[in-house]
Amino acid sequence: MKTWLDAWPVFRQLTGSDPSGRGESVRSKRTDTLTPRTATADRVVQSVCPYCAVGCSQRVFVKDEQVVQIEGDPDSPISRGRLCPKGAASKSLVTSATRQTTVRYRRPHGTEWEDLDLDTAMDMIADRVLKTRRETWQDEQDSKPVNRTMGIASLGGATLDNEENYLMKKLYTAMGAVQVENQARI
Amino acid sequence: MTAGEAPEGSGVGVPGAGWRRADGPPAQDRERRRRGGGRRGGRGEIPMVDEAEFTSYYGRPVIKPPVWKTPDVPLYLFLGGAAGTSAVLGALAEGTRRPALARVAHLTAGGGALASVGFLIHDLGKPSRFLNMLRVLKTTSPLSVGSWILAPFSALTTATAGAHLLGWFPLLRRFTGVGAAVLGGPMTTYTAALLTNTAVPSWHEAHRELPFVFAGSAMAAGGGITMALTPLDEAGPARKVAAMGAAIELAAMHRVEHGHGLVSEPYRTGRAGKLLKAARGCTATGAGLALLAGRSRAAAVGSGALVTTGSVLTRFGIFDAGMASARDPKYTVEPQRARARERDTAGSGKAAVTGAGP
Amino acid sequence: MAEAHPVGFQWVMEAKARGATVIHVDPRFTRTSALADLHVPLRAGSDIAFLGGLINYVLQHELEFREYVAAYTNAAAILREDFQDTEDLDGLFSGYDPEQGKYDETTWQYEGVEVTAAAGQRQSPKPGASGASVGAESGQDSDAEEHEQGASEQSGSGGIPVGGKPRRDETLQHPRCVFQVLKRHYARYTPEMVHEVCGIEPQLFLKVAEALTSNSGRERTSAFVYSVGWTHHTVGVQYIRAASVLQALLGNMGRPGGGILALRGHASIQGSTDIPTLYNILPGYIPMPHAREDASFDDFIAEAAGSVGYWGNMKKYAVSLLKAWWGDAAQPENDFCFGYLPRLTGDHSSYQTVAQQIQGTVPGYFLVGENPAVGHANAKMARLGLANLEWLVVRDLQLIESATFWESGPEIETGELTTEGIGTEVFFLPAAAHVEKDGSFTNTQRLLQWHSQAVEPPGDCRSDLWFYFHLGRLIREKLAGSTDPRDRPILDLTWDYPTHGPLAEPSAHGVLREISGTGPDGTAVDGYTALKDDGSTSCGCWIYSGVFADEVNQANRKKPHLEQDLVAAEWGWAWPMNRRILYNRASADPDGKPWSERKKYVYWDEDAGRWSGPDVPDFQATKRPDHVPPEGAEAEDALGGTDPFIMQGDGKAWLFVPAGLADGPMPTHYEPAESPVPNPLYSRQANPSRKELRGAWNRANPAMSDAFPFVVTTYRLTEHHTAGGMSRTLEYLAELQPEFFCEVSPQLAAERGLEHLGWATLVSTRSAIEARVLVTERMRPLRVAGREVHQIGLPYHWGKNGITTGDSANDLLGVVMDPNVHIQESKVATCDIRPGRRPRGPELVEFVEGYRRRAGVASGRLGPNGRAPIEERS
Amino acid sequence: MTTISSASAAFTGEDPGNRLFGPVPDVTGDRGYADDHPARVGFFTDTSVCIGCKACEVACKEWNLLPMDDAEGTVDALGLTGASYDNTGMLGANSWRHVAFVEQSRAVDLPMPTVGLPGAAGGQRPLEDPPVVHPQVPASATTAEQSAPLQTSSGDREIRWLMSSDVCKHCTHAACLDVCPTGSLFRTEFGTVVVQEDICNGCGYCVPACPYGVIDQRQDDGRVFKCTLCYDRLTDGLQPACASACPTESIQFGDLDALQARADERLAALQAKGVEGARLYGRDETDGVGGAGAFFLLLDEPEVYGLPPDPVVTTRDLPAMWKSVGAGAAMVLGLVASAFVGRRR
Repeated sequence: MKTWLDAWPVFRQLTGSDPSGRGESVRSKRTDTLTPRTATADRVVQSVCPYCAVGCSQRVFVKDEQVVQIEGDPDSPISRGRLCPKGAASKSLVTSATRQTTVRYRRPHGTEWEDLDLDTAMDMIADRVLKTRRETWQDEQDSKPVNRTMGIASLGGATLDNEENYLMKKLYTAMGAVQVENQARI
Repeated sequence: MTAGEAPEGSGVGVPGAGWRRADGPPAQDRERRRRGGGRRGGRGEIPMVDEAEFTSYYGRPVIKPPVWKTPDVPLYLFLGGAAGTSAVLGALAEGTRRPALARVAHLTAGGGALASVGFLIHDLGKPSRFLNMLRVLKTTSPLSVGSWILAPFSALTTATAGAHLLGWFPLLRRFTGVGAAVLGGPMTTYTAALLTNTAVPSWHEAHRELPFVFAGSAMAAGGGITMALTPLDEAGPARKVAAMGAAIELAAMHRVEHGHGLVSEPYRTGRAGKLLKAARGCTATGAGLALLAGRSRAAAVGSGALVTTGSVLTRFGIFDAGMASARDPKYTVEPQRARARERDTAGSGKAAVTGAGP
Repeated sequence: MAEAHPVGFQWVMEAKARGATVIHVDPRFTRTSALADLHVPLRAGSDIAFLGGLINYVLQHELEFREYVAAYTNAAAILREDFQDTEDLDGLFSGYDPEQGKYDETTWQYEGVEVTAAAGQRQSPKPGASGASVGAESGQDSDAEEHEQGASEQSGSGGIPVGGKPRRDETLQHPRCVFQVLKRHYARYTPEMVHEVCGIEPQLFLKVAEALTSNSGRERTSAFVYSVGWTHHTVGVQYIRAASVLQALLGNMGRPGGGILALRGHASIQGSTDIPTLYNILPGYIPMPHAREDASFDDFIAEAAGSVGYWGNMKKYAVSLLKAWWGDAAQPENDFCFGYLPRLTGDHSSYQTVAQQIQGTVPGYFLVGENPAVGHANAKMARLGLANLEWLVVRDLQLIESATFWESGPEIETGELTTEGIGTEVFFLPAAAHVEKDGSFTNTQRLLQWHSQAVEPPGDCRSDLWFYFHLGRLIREKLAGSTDPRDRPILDLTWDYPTHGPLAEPSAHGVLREISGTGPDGTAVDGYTALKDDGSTSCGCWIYSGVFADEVNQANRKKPHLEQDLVAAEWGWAWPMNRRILYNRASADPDGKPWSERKKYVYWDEDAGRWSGPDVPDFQATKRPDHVPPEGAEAEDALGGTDPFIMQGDGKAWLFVPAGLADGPMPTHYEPAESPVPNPLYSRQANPSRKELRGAWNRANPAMSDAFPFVVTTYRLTEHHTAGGMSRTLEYLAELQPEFFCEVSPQLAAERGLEHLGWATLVSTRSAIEARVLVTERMRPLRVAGREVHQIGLPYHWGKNGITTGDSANDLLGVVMDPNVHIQESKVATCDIRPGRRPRGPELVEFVEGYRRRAGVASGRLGPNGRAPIEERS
Repeated sequence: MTTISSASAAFTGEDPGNRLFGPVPDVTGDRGYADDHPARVGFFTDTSVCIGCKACEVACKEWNLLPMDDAEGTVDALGLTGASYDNTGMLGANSWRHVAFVEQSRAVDLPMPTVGLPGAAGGQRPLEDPPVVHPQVPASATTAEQSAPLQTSSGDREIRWLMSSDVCKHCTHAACLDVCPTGSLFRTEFGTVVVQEDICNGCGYCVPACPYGVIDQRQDDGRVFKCTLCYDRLTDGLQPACASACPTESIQFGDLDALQARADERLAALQAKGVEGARLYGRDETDGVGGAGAFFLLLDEPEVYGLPPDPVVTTRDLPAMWKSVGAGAAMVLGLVASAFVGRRR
């Protein structure tokens, strides 16, 4: 009986220290057990914002292998824990509902997207690279050695990691592709 | 120009000196094409006010118009008032051996109370949690106090009405009737505090008169309904109550419509103005007819209907006036700016809200 | 800066709190202007007149920092007699070849010193080379159809090799010394001329000049901050040059609180030029070899290296790179597989490639996190290129416009293309987000910062590291047995990166370690000074060498800033050698003492016998300030104690560029390619050596055309990101700026009947787009060349896909490029604007064709599937 | 055991402890929390350093998982408002932070630069000494003490682009809290005002009660929502999301008294620099709501930003309301009774 009565705020108003019912006496059980999702996260990972070149550091909170929060990292001498609207929207960027998670394929002259599994896609792309490379190979031009292909071009974004850029330049150059460009120029 | 130096030639220290909104035509001096109609009941188009005499943020409301839905809340106000008066009429009729009047009054009270509770719950955003209304008893909240009035009142009146209909427990009926009557009084006027205890300018400024408007309107409604449904011989008191109610309602409403300067304007203009004009017409003619109602049943029914419709229209009118005064920033900003300027010039002890302006 | 780099702007606010004056120069009053002390509205495209005016103000009133200029710049160097300035040749420097539209730089040399022709036109006869550089095959290379040869392809973007020290007049009085040439060149850039060209009132201009000069010198330094507002012009490189000249004259370079900070727009755009997925350079700004000259590796090194400055070690860097790529296959005998590198034959930049794609000669295309269908200037041209590919691989987080052009592109609406007609095979491979992969970004301060993987990528999403590693693996497997010499470069590649995790992700740490470089014993080197040219060391990118010193990923250092000093050297790692302010030797006077106590930074510590200070000295630590290099010394040994600019051939800051720039040694005002007003300084309207691309898909608005009377400039908003793929698809950003709009002044709105929040159609010879109208006083008409010029502002984020959609501003712009780096002029163009929405479907094509006729421009009609030939220079 | 009468100030009107109106030094204590309750915290928003980037709006929505809405609060809809760069429009159930943009301009005759045409003296001109700079100001100097005047001269006009991030005021006397009939709105141990979403039944009474128009009902949900000053983060000692994100620390979070002291300093500094129109809004504890938990430094009249110039909590007049309600009720009882007096007819 006592506990049931205690659960009724009116009773707590009459017997407690908050008669007007505007504070301590009207708290619900859920309010008393409130905790932020950052406190219940499994781990925190330090990362860097993918948007502009200021390079603000971010803290990524993960719970059950899902990103639950991304906010500024106070340790950074550049951003001191702060973020801009885009950086603050990093969680939406990573968990966006319209983000693609499967390979999409459009056949030549096709009218809609089709599915394709990743390994087949990789294999098809490798074949096309070799086929185009063979068809457009130039040993020399104006009697000067060039050993290259002008048939394969690449336009890489500037949100690529240094390591990704490095493998791209290394592979493209070894394949003889020179028309390799990126957002740094446009 | 090193930092820290006021730009030459500007040196004007008065706040807002010469600054005015940039030439680019802001949204408010032309009708803005808004996507889709208004939101919930009655909020509708953001009104475009010309900004000549006061400043606002692109014509947007300063406070939020009430989210209460029409017709739910005006009817809830009307029915609560009618039920309250009827309960009192019923108990007194019981006491003075007017069985027909008592029966009609108690049935009106019970039906009115139930309908009032129904509309209140229907207006809730989460109706399933209506019991939370009795979770606390807060004297700072008219709706909390009101719920603690409405709950027992509707229980008692439905019990009494049930007893009347089924003919059981005649003695118990007398006690529940009296109990309901006692709560009937506050039932008619707590709803006024519900409206006035908000930031809505036209309601808040009239917080001394609105309870009396609601009281009069409740008497007119309660009296009118019982008068119409009760045989002439027993309907005497109902007639008197209706007449008195109508008179009070008209008088108090006049004060509300004219007594508060700018914030009385919404009562006289727009839809609210039309509603209240009609209400005055109905109530006045209804009251006039009430004098003849003693002699002919048709006149009684006519007068009762008119007075009751007047009461309903008054509730809708007051509701709309409040909404209009909340949606238009002018009614919030100008009175407050005037009040602040008075206080600044008077240099009274209370520092101006706007802090130590230069 | 508050618009596109808000968190960086906190430091401007801190400076302002300590009394700094913030001046914002921009055609538009932006959120940066709102917090600045002074906003200087100028006509888009007239920045060199403004900066030239400031240079002239400094020189006329002798407000330059005299000791700094005399000791650390090439002000005293004396030029050849046959050099002629734009003042003498009405807008041209000496050595201009009208047919080629290019300069021959020979007459720009210092007197008595040869600049190895690496930087100049190879075909110009090269007088006998003195100094160490071995002359390449000389002789006039005159075959006419020589491919367009941008001088800059030769030189990468590092320092330009100069053969030794020029003759100098320390009193700076000699009529042909750089100082006097500079004075004459800018003599006509008076405040009145600035008003005529830029539309800036003289009093306002003097206010800026006064603030800048009074805040420079021993006690105080001023900084310039710029972004693509300067680079996206046909004279973009010269904009930056003008600021460099001004900052060198005021002695602000290499000093704390000074310098020029480029605010780059993407997380690792600096990284994308350091380790360049760019056609003209190899990692570390080593130039890609050219088809003709580099018969041998040594020739290639000799041309690019020069003898003085750190570029002198080019061979060590190049050998180490080739060893990193081809490992054991790279031996001294085969020039360390130098032959494996493909050769360039001219300008293969992005817009050239798109022009070739439209011809159908480029079957394959990879789009890796970029959206040219919205983000490229003349986005319609980019879409036509996509429509004429054989196969296209798009790797992105969302289905961007560049992946769905065949289904919902604007050209499908106008009927110029049909879905069935487009033969491009499209692979869309979902990419991993930044929290789903390890890796490093290089921010705009050259700082490498590591981001660690927090979660595995969902579904088929993979990192680009995964994609390219496995693509390479597949290709190598398919070529395994090949004996074709063409396949050797692929098969000899070092490609055995360890993989880990459920998705077989290659180790990003391992790749960064390869980039940082390893010594003879296979352990990580400490920095590029440890690199050898005998093949004993390998290093993926010499300027990043040392990021893995002591086998520790220095980019992953996260020591909280409150536990460090303001320089915070133990957070991340800045290239080169974790140095934070470049050329910081200049923060000390010639004797090594700080210029002032307030601006003390790097100084010579006599008793310690080395340079010291809070930052890593950008100088050989133990080289005394009074060191005089011995005769014939090589590379950095050839630099004296008072040569802070260690990358330059003469160790000095260049007020005058003797070689290496395609459009002149000194910044000169030319009108933008599309301008409503004539060039008041010279009869030459626009930059004579600008790069043009002619074709039906890239018509140009004629200068001073009545059909296109208004200036249009493009920019970004804080709430959106470049082509919108990472912001218009997110709810919380889409609702902050929900529709494509243009900003016009009340005067223009009145003149053209535009209504606030109404619709407007903007037209150019490329296309017509529609936008909502925001009438605002933040855009102002300016009085320029005696008439009122209206400017229109266009944010360029919008496209057909995402939560908020709209027309793309880039459909309006054409492609005309800067001759040095081939960046397009998308910050200023002309257009017409009229109220109401644009025509739909095929009428749009007719509508724009009508404008072309009225403007006297050739037709823009396209052939089947959008094809149209590239027209040679008429 | 306290008697009910102590809660009767609302009826009786005697309110010595300022339970309904006027300054309250320890509002948390007055609401029943033990003496060791945390200090009252709040926001000081210094709009003179706000760059209008809206990081606060996004950080708040990301933390509180709020739905997307347009300027009228219509969920999942988009709308350009035409109010300069403000497309959020107002505070509401789905926008707990709202950055306002006001473009202002005025003509001014272009002043000649302060110093006569330089160049008279050769070489380096002597420099008048700049204002004292504090070298030891820590790297994380939070307030911009002496930043320069806020209107930017731009050619022959001066343009001012006011930006301000509006938020719930967390008033000392919160009308929303007072009128809430279910006890969903309550005073937390940090002195902030929070809606308990598991209690609110959507009666909507708080919406018209708020003098600033902050709290609103979410259309398809029925309950009301507003800024909780990140109550869940506070329980773990974390700064609210908006204050953590704000790039220029225009939004400062901390103990209310510390913030008030810092705000006074900042106001004095700005007025000394001749920044016209600088004033504090909601800092004064004798104002109509007993001082706000989230107060502002504004650069113009409050109504220019859409804020009420002299807001007063409606609870101040509640005693008068109950009096006339009581009188009305008594009147009804009396008059109806009088109708039964006299001859039976």
